[in-house]
Amino acid sequence: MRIRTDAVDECTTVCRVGGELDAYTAPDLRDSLDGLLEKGARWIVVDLKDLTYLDSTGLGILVGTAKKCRQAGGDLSVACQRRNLVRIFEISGTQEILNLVATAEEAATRLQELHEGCPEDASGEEAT
Amino acid sequence: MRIRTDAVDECTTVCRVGGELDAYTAPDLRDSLDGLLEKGARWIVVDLKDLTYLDSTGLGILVGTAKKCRQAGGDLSVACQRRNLVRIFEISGTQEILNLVATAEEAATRLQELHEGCPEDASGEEAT
Amino acid sequence: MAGKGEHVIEVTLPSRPEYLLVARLATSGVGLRAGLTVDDIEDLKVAVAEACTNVINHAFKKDGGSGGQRIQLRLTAGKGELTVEVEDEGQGFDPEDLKKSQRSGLEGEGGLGFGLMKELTDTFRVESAPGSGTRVIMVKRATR
Amino acid sequence: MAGKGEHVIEVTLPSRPEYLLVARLATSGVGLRAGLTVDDIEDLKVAVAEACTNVINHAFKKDGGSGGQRIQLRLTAGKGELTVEVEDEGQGFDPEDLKKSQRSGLEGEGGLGFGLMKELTDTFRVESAPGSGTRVIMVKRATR
Ligand SMILES: Nc1ncnc2c1ncn2[C@@H]1O[C@H](COP(=O)(O)OP(=O)(O)O)[C@@H](O)[C@H]1O
Ligand SMILES: Nc1ncnc2c1ncn2[C@@H]1O[C@H](COP(=O)(O)OP(=O)(O)O)[C@@H](O)[C@H]1O
Repeated sequence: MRIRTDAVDECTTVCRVGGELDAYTAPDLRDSLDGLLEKGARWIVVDLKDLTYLDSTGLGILVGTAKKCRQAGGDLSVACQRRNLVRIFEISGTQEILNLVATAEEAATRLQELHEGCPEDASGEEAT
Repeated sequence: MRIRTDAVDECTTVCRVGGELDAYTAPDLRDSLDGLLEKGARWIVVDLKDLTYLDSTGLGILVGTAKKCRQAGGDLSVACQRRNLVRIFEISGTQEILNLVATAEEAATRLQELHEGCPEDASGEEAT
Repeated sequence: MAGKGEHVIEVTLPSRPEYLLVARLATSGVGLRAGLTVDDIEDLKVAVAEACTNVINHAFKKDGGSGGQRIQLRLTAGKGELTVEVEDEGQGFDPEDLKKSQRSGLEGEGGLGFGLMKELTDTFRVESAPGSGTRVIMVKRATR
Repeated sequence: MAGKGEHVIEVTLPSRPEYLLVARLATSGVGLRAGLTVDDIEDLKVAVAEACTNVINHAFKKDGGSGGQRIQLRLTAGKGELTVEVEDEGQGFDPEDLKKSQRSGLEGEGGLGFGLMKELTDTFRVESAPGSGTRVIMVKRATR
């Protein structure tokens, strides 16, 4: 699994995840996402364009992170188009809670809509 | 495994082999090459550009076909650049007998050099 | 025992997350030979990984998993279908408990495993009881 | 038994060419986890396939291979090295015969198998005797 994190603007962070996300690689993703939250990120795009494998362990981390984002006053949106992965989101009924869209651009727009204007400070440390 | 056969000119035939060549897929390649020989082909380029796996079973077919080509008055040249496959040719000491070169173009040139001018008939059925 | 024209492939793995990859690769290889489509195989890989992840997460008391804590995978390739059995000799559980605690998987971070296995295969069955290990049996038939 | 920090993965396959793919995939997966490089793994895949192809071609009297004709693959993943044992319960052979008939593999269409296994691994050993099956043991260590 490969993870790369980039700031899109002051409030949105994109986390690109490639390769295979299973119970072996999941702890790395959890650590990365938790690290982002600790640094104050709360509007997070998870771009799964290059992800080839996903199962319930990965879903659990995504759902858990979405909740943490909301608790911190933000939200999370997952970008994924690969048919077999979209199927996993559908079967598990997690599309809504994860704001599932096709591309990272759509995900950023989705978050923009959700927070309607960027809160001034993006470096708070509310998540203790 | 995928096999595609094309005539390059009156006397040279190219056989492109992609995928994995092992004891399971080898019979298909043997049938294809034997079929070419039966139809009178005797100058054969085997292009392994898209081959990802090769072992002694595949080598056996290539060496056997090279001999049949020579018996029919022609020759065979193998085109392969993939490092791990070239290693197999090297270890087995089959580069020379297979006229191993990097590309299909080089293989065609190699055969041209070997037969120095194209024999008029390319449809004989000497291989009985 | 395998029926006529069926081939059995057995894979025994340590109950550790790093070998989920091997379970998926074996499933892919046998799935191809059984005539499943690429999409069928993607589905089945998830179902098999879910069953194996359950062994890793639930079958054994946490104590390292180095020794006898193993996952048994039995793949039976038929014509156009693949049966997978995932078995452990762990602590087992009462499948009735699953029905009672029918909490949606969305509520916690788990509970999706069996749901995915059911949806991603054509036949699905769990055999387990406290103290006697667990066996999940799944069949995937080739679409098309 | 596996030493400390070693993990054993066992794969049992029908002695049939269609399952060579599964042997190679299992080798890849375990090789990755043992820390082998992609090139190491490509080499080891060939070595393992050669040993399995020998079982298919030589271990059993030709009579279909459906029933008990099986290939046992045992992969032991250590830190930066992978040991593979390929075993069959077939008719076996006298390894001394190999030395005598040291014909170059180029002469016939065969005879390359053991040569490739030797060259593509770091340690190589055959144990066999007429009537008692065959076991090939190979170790591949991570380069770099
Ligand atoms: N192999 C197993 N050994 C023991 N208990 C198991 C096993 N597989 C499943 N279970 C039990 O069944 C429950 C439901 O499993 P599952 O639907 O996969 O969700 P989750 O693993 O996220 O809890 C588990 O929480 C566990 O109590
Ligand atoms: N598993 C086996 N069972 C019985 N005989 C074997 C086995 N493996 C190898 N042999 C014997 O050793 C010989 C040499 O094998 P190898 O070097 O792989 O070349 P090839 O398979 O092309 O003959 C075989 O021809 C066979 O007689």
